[in-house]
Amino acid sequence: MANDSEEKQLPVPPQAEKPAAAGTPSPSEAAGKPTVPAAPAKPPAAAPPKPPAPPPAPKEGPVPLDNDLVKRYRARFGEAIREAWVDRKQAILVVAPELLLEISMYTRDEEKFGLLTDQTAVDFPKREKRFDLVLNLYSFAKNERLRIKALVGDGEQVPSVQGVWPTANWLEREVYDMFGIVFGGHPNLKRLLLPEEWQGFPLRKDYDILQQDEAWVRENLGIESGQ
Amino acid sequence: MPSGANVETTVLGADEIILNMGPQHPSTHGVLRVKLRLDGEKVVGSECVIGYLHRGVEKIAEHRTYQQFAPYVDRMDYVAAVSNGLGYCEAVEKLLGVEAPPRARVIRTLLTELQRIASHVFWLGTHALDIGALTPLFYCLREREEILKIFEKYCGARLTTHAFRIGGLQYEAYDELEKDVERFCNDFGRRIDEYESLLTENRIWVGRTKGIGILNAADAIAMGVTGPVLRASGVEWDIRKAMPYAAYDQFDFSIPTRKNGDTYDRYLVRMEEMRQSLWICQQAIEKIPPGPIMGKVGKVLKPPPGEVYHSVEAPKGELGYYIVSDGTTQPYRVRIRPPSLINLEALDQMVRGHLVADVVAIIGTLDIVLGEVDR
Amino acid sequence: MNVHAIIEALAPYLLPLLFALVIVAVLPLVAGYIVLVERKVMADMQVRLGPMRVGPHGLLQPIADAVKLLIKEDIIPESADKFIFWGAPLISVTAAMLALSAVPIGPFFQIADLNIGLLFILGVSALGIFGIVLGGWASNSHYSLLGALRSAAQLVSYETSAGMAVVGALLFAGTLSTRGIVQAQSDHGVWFIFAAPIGFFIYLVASIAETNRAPFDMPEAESELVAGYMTEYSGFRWALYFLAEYTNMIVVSSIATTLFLGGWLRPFSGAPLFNFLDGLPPLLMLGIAGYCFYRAPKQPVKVQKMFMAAVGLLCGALALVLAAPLVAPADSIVASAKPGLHGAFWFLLKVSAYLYVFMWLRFTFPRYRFDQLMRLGWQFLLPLAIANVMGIGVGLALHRALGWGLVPSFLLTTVLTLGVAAWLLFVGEQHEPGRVGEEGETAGNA
Amino acid sequence: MLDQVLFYFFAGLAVLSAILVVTRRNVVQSAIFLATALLATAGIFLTLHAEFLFIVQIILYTGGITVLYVFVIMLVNLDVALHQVQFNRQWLVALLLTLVLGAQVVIALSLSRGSLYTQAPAPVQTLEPNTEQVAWSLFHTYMLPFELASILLLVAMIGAVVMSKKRV
Repeated sequence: MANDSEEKQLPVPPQAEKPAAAGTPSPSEAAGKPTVPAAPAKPPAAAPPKPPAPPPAPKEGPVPLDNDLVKRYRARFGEAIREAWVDRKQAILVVAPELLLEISMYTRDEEKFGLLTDQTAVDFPKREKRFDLVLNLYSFAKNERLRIKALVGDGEQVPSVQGVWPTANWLEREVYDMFGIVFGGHPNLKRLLLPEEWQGFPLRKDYDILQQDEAWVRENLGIESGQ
Repeated sequence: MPSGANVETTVLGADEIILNMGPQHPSTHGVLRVKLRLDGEKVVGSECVIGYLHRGVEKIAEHRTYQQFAPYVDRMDYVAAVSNGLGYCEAVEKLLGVEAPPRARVIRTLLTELQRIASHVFWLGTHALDIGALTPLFYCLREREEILKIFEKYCGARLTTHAFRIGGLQYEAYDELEKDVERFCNDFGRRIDEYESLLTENRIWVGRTKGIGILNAADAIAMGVTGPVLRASGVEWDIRKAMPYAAYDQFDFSIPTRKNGDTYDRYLVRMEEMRQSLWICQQAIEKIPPGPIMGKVGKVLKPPPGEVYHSVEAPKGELGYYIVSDGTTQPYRVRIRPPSLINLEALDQMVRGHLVADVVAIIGTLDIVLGEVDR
Repeated sequence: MNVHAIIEALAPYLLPLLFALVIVAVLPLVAGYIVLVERKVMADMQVRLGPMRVGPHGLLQPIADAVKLLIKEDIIPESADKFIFWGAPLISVTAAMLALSAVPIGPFFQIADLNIGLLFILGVSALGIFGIVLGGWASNSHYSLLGALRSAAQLVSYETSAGMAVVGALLFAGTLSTRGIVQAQSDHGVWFIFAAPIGFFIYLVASIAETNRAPFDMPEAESELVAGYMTEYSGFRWALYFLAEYTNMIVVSSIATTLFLGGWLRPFSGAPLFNFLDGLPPLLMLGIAGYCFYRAPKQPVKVQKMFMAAVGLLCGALALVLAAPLVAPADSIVASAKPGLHGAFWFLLKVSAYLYVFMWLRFTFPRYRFDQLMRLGWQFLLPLAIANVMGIGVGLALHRALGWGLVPSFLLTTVLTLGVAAWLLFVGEQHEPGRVGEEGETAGNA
Repeated sequence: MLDQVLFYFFAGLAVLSAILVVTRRNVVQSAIFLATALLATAGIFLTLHAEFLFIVQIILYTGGITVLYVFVIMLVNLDVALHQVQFNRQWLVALLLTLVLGAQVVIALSLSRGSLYTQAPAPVQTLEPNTEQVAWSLFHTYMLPFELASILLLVAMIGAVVMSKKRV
């Protein structure tokens, strides 16, 4: 069975061929927004050496967005809406972290994004503000998703949106647990998944996969190392 | 070790005590630990302590290639591995900008719906067991076994199936798949009525579940609750309908909802969902289209830089994958939105004012899987 | 005082002592096999096989379990009250066994026929609650304590209803002696279950609650309180609690059999037309023996074949013993053993049937919540039990003072009591609080 | 002879456990010994062939009241009681009073010696079952006082319920 399907897969053109075929529309896009922090900061520390050195222009990727929604946001918050783009047909707003609470209120009450689907973060250690705080929202009224991002530096405080969407309570705790982003105004900001005495924030890129809090392991599990 | 060794006996006031339920407790479905503040047997507050099963799945993802990571997601909600796999594969496909061929999509839908029944049926058995009905568990496991057998025949694994591949399927549907599913559908359609006759009208069952753990629609949305729990509160929302994925747009089914948002309603919603899933399965075996099962994806996956959020309606609720790509073979970041975790967050609100016995019923009705909560 | 005098003085104690020894020796085995039967019944209801490994069809499972429990480590938690922790299971098991001493297993097998027999059984078996409460307290664990509290509250609550149900039957019998009660049913020509069906129903519910069985197994509700008062117990001490529980089940079944199901009487014992039923006991045993012999060659292992055959032989021997009095000459000693042997058979058969109902209910129903259980006990069962006693009193008055027939007077009172039950249910439905745990008057919330 | 052995056994047990009830520091153990003392008393009733009293003693005192004691004790924080000094300094006075009381009892007994009812009990077989006897005297001879007492208890019960209800 396995052999069959491998054989079937063989004729499929390899990866490198496809972007070349579909590559025409996008190079301008990738280059067109150098200010987007996500894209230029991409080469991560942990990534293995990439065989084809310059990645050919992707078929899909971030495209600047300027629809009604973004216009409303810009009209309301002006410069606080740093950027807006669409990626894989999904709208993304990058906002100023200081105004996150106000923007959240507006998003929930005026734009009717009632459901905070998810809140998380991404770490780009080489960037000046290393974290992307990501809020995934959904609106029952419009059947639409919206992603709000805020760039946060190490040690900076972000306002907690726990008062806007109560579900953010645990999600922010998890973000704090994994990234060490501190949320101002959170009623109970402590680790969610890891033990409270744990040292370090595992989902940061500089926290190696083999690294662990050995002091904790030694004390609580009675073994030298969990690895 | 006697489990009582885990009980902290902190005496607070005259009659407020802390009861430490779990992490080794028969009804916390794994290693959930709930610290209950009790006044007599009445719960005045609760706090969940989770993370006992934390394996750092999201961290692991950053050090695996896209394909290598696929089996890991099966180990989150191990009761519904197929649904997890579907979500991940589709998220990566979206990131790559490819689509699985129609045949693969229908087979995926079929297996996912079977998985939903398996998950719900397992929930029903354990939930009934929590409330003290021993027998339904065994009937339910019998049905689940039939589904697992189909999975085993299809891909060789029963629990952590890794049934789908990024871009489609690895295995062609085996010859009697349609026949097996049809036989299962016929049996199960009869038997689900049988289970309902054991519980739905039972005075004790109704007494134990009606009015327990009420979550109204506004609270449910605010708490981010999804899936059957949300639908039992009266919000008619199902990702399969709202943002169809796989082949759900080709099938006819309805979204069962209830008004009260109590444990009994959640029970009824899940029972009805099983019937709907059965109906989808029956439609699916009728129209599995011919054609290839694997889309045009290479052996080495290098999605263009960017990010995607894709979610599916897992049996527990919205299972979302937020994947950031930096153009390499390994995901830069994979965030999994676990429905169990976020549904569990509503526990505190739901248990207040109830008795210890109800806490067990409410944990059961949330249908959490600790593997997914802790990841 | 010579030896003879001593022997003479002790003679009346010898036979009861022998019976007592037999009961103490056999009871653990019986309890073990009840557990096996329970597991088999459960398995049958749950589309599986149950224990099959130890012995043919798992027949040796109880012995394996007993050995396992005996050699298990006996853990006493550090913070427990050692003395009470040690003694509590003994209290439970002693009380349960003591209660069994007044139970008449057939007209001859009874340790003591007290003229307060029934009260004795009720009173002494109620002492078992000490074992539960003290054990739960001594464990020094929250689950144990909550289990013990629930248990105490539950036993106290349901004992009242059970007592009232018993009173109903006692009114018919006019005696507290267990033997006299059975005799009265023989004299009336009717088992009291037919005269007071509601009383029997009340007793059934109350007895399940009193023995902490599902759906009233609050004290040991495993999904909530882990194992209730037994949480900290292990090994043999735990087994003692288990023994006490199953002995209590036997005791309440015996009371029900004695009071309502005609004790050791054969069905239709007064009608010569049904004398053929006398042939049932030996035929039944013969049937079991035949089945054992039929299954024996199909066992996989030689030891199992032999064991199965031995069980068959045992049943065959029992069949012979039961059949002997029927075929022996009417005035021989063998024939005179018939009431004792057949009485014991019928009694045990009825007790088994009652136990089967216990199991059946356990595997069918979900568990009540504690406050619902209390409400059921105090607001439905107790008023109904009182109504039942009054109804029976009225019925007896109609029958004895006004000379009505037994059937119309008790038909009337039963219908009236049913009316009360319906009314109670209706009222209960009206006042059922939607959200529970808000009213604090249930005993366990104290 | 056997009767005597049994009597002294029960009597000794009763006295011993009664002493232990007041001397034990652990309240739960005290409660257990209280139950033992009551059971021993019941045993004495049994040797006197007063079966009904025997079982009433067990059902009411041991099975009912002591269980309620234990119930209450378990809800109280015992650690506090354990660390408190349970014997105060007035034990001398108490001893004195006890001696006086004991002397009074002895004097009363010795004075009324002649009028005490000390003849041998009737043989067991001639006794009527005493359950019936008790019932007869309660429901015939002393019907009115019995019913009055019942009403009094009922009033007390309702009063307790009403008072505890008000607290809520």
